[in-house]
Amino acid sequence: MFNRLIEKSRAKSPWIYHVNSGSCNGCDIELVALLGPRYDCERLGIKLAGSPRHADIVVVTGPITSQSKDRVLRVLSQVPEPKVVVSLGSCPMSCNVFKGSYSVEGPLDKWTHVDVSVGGCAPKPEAIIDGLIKAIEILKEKRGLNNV
Amino acid sequence: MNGYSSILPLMAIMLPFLAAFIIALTGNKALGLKRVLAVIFTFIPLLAVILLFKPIIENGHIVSYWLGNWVPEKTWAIGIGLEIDAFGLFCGLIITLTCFLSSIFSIRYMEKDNGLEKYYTMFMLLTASMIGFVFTGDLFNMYVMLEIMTFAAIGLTAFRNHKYKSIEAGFKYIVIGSLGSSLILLGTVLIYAQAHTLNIAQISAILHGNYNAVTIFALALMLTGYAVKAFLVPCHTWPADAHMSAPSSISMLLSGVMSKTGIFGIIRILYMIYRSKCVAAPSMEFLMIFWGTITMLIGASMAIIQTDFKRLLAFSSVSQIGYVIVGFGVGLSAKTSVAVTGTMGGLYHMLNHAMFKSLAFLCAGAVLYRTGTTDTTKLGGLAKKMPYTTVLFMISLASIAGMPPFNGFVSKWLIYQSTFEAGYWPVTIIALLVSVMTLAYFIKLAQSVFFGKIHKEHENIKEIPWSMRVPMIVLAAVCIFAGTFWNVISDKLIEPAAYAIYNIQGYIDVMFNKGYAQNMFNHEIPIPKMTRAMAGYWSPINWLLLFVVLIIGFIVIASLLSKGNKKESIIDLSDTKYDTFTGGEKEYFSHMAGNDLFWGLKHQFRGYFKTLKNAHSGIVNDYVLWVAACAAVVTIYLFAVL
Amino acid sequence: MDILVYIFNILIFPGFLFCFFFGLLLSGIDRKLVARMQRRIGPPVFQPFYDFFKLIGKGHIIPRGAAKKTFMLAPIIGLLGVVIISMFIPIFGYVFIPRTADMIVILYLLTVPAVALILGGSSSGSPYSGVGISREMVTMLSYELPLVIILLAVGSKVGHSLGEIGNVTFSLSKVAEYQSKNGMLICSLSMIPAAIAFLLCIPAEVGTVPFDVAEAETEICEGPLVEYSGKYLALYKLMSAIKMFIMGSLFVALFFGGTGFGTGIKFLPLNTLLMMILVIITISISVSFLRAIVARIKVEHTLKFFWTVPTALAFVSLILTYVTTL
Amino acid sequence: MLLNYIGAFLLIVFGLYIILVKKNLIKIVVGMSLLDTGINLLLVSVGFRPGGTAPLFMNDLKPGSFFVDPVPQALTLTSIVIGACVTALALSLVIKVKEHYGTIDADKVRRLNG
Repeated sequence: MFNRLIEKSRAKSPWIYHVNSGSCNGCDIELVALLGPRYDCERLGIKLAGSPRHADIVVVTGPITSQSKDRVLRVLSQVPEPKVVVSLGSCPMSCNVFKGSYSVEGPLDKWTHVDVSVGGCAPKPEAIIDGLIKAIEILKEKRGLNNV
Repeated sequence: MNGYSSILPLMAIMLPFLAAFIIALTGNKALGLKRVLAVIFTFIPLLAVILLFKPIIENGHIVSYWLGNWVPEKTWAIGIGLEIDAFGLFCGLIITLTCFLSSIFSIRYMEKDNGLEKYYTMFMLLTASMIGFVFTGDLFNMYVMLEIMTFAAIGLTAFRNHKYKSIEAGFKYIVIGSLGSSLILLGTVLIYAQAHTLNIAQISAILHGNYNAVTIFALALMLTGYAVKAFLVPCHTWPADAHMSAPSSISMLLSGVMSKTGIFGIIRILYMIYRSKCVAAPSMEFLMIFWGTITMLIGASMAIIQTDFKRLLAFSSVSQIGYVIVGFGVGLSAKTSVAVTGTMGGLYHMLNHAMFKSLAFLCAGAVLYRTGTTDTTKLGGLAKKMPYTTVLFMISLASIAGMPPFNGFVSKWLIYQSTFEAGYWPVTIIALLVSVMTLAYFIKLAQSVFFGKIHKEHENIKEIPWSMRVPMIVLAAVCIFAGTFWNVISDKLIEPAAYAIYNIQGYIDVMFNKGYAQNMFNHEIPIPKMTRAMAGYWSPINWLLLFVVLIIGFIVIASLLSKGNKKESIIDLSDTKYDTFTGGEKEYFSHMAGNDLFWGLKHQFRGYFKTLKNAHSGIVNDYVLWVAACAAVVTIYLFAVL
Repeated sequence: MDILVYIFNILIFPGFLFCFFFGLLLSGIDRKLVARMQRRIGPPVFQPFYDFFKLIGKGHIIPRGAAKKTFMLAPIIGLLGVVIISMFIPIFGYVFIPRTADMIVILYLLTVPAVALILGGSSSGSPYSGVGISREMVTMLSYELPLVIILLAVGSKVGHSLGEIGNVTFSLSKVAEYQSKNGMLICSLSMIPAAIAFLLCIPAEVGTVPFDVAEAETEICEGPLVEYSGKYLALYKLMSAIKMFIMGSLFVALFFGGTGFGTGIKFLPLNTLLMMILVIITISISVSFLRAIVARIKVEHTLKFFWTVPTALAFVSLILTYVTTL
Repeated sequence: MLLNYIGAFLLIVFGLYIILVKKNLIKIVVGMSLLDTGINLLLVSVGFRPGGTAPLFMNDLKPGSFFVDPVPQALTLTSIVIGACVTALALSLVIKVKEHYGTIDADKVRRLNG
């Protein structure tokens, strides 16, 4: 019974942690817009957590610069299981206009497993919500306590 | 009265003295034997005190003994008398217990030092003189014992004389300490000039109704003198230096017990010698409460800005002594039920302070023993290496901050209750605030010494040996016991002691013959009814049950929740997963310690803290000026009101 | 039989389970209210329950630098601390554990969760939590002063008319008894400043927005909680939710004491319902409303604020009490 | 007799003055010693009775003669011993201070402050 309760709760309360790995802040602003009255993603139980230890979903924005690569990976490793990694915007997907730069270390999925990618530069809030709901679906999949 | 009970106090005093001489005479041979000797000869007084429990606490007797059988001639004391009432026994219990534990702690703690025979000589002298101080019934004998105590304490403070701080602290201590002793001696002389006797019981009988300017001057001098010993503000400057630089096994005695001897002196003066002037006198009540409040506030404020472990604890002692003095100040109230609550609070806090502050000092000693420093800015993360010490320190933290169900709560509560019932509600507010400040500086210690990141050079330290852990565990056990079973402590110790403080008639009659006191006082001396019924709504048994049930409930729920979660994978601690989160940066050494904490508080009151810091200039002349000024102010106040 | 009632009290009704449900519900209501005040839809009312159970089921990481035992024990101690307080607060005169309801005990017990938070943060070994505990401690120092004076004001108001020793009582049940005879304390003029000051203290005690500088998630990554995850974090969240309920019910006990439907266990369910409604109103005024309109203030400003405005208000109350009884 | 009391008072005041004002540690010790001496003088003076003889039981004790109070004399003896101890200990500490600090100026021996 507890397991079912926990599984149900997991889908209802995804806390997100936002990592900026060299973004132009466009996606960050869109992400913040989600929390405002217009899109209000708190109705889905989404909350911006302050520490990766609290998070279920890690949202990464920006191409992975060589400065930020180690740090992003470290933060990702510090999130307790079960976790879902969402790449937000075109940059973590394909490096976007920064592709080929000497300081960009390629897309995020080169370094770690990415569950959901939301395209766009910057993605519309509706798209982000859609992506987060997909992430919640994946979070549901990682069921049970045994995955802990 | 049994035959043996009258010889016990003499034994308790003389045997440690004897041991001191034996150790001194035999030089630095057989040090191992001397350690054992010290333990044995501090255990014997403890045993003697425990044996005295039956006649004094249970049967309600007051044990007296005339040295050399110089019994009073025509009800005039000519010899030196020992007299132990329940209050003396209570102090004696604190002293002997603490000394015994300290001697056990010293075995390993002092092993790296040389000149140990001197250490043990002075240690035994300190023990014996403290016991002698509280057991004696003679005013001059009190002074002599106090001087021996001061010498031994100074010698022990300066024992590690290869460190500059020990020497400086020793010098400051001897100047201020001997000034205090001089004041006491002066007071004693003036009292002798009036009463022509030195027996406390007789003085209090004779002085009754015969107070004049000289005796009041003597009261002021002795009050200030004992205030130096009990380090009340502004005579609180030496303990910070001395406690910091003495070996921890001695700091424990200095702060836990020697301050109590100062308080013992103050109590004997106020409640016995100047009984009819001080008890139920609102002006004296105000003086003591005011003095205690200032002491607790300034001690706590100074403690917040310290960075040295032991120096912080020393200022904390100053602050806690303030609580005790406030308690006894309320004890002078005219409302008897309030007065009894206050006295009991003061007594209880004396016991508690001796226990938890000794424990904290031993923790500091343990840290010093393993790391070689007590500077909080250079320490950190010891919890992983010294788990026992950490737990014991946490117990002392909880006790001193007054977390229920630890002992600090009970005594502080009695003091709060007595202050607001006596009508001193601003004191209640300050006392509660100081309690939070106490918590704050202990949290600071916990954070900077035991938690956080460990320094590179301390990575290989080990837990302290068992012989050092045992005394600490005993102290911690007493802390918990005194908090949860306060009915027992109150019945067996506090109430008899509080009764004894007020029972001046019995004290006088035992020394002379029955009816002597009534004859001198012309009336029956009232003793307030001792009852702890008025002391609050606290019932720890209830509380304990609550706690146990909750813990069981919690365990049940936790086990339900963690069902199926038993699978433990192998943890690779070098994984970045276990890094401390620092915004994704690589883990590096970063530790909040010492004065990094409480910035908001220190910033907002920077003027106040800066003034205080500058006032403690470290110049010995200034400190003497403070004591002298204090004596002057007390004298003027007493002449104005009495 | 007594012991069974006792255990029932501790584990079910005013104790653990009731606190659990009502505390989390209260914090859900608070979140919903704030969202509505900001014209958002807001999370469902049961959102804190989801959060709690999710965290219980989530994995936890104990960092390498942490002192493991303290790290794990601190949230449990804090939780026990708040649950114990719930039994000392009378519901309109009905006290669950007789002769233990004393304001000073509650004042001290209220520091237990804060200390648990501090110890937990301290033991986690993170510099962020170091900053956090420093701020938490300063916040604690700042709200403690007005809180003491408020309790003293209430105590002397009641003590004067009951003729206690020293004209002060610190017994909560006597406060309730007085109110059932003489009407609510909030209705008397001299107590209104104290009530306002208490309402200002609640956010600081609970750690919500204007005074949540210790747990500021945007600056210091939730301060003391930064390294906590999984079930330990859940316990902390539960603790602060229960603390909110405790502060609300303390307010009700102090200022709305005599309004219940009679006294005694007979009307207990109704009384409890009324109490719950009053607590919800209190919290929505003092926590939610303030949270929705005010931004976070700095720690030294917290200290300055509490030692000026609420302290002055509480003092006004205290002085008014003395003046009216003269 | 008045002279004794005045002398004792002056000694005490001078001793205190020296401790308060002089910055040289040795002078401070001298001041302490002076203070002690003043108190000892006072102590002896307290027990003095005009016309009294030394408190010794001897065969040629004249009838009608009386002793000065012997107790203060015993006390003074103790007090002198203690005073000597204080001075000795303090001076030895001053030597050590000089070793560690290189100075005996009280204004410079203040590493433990605040």
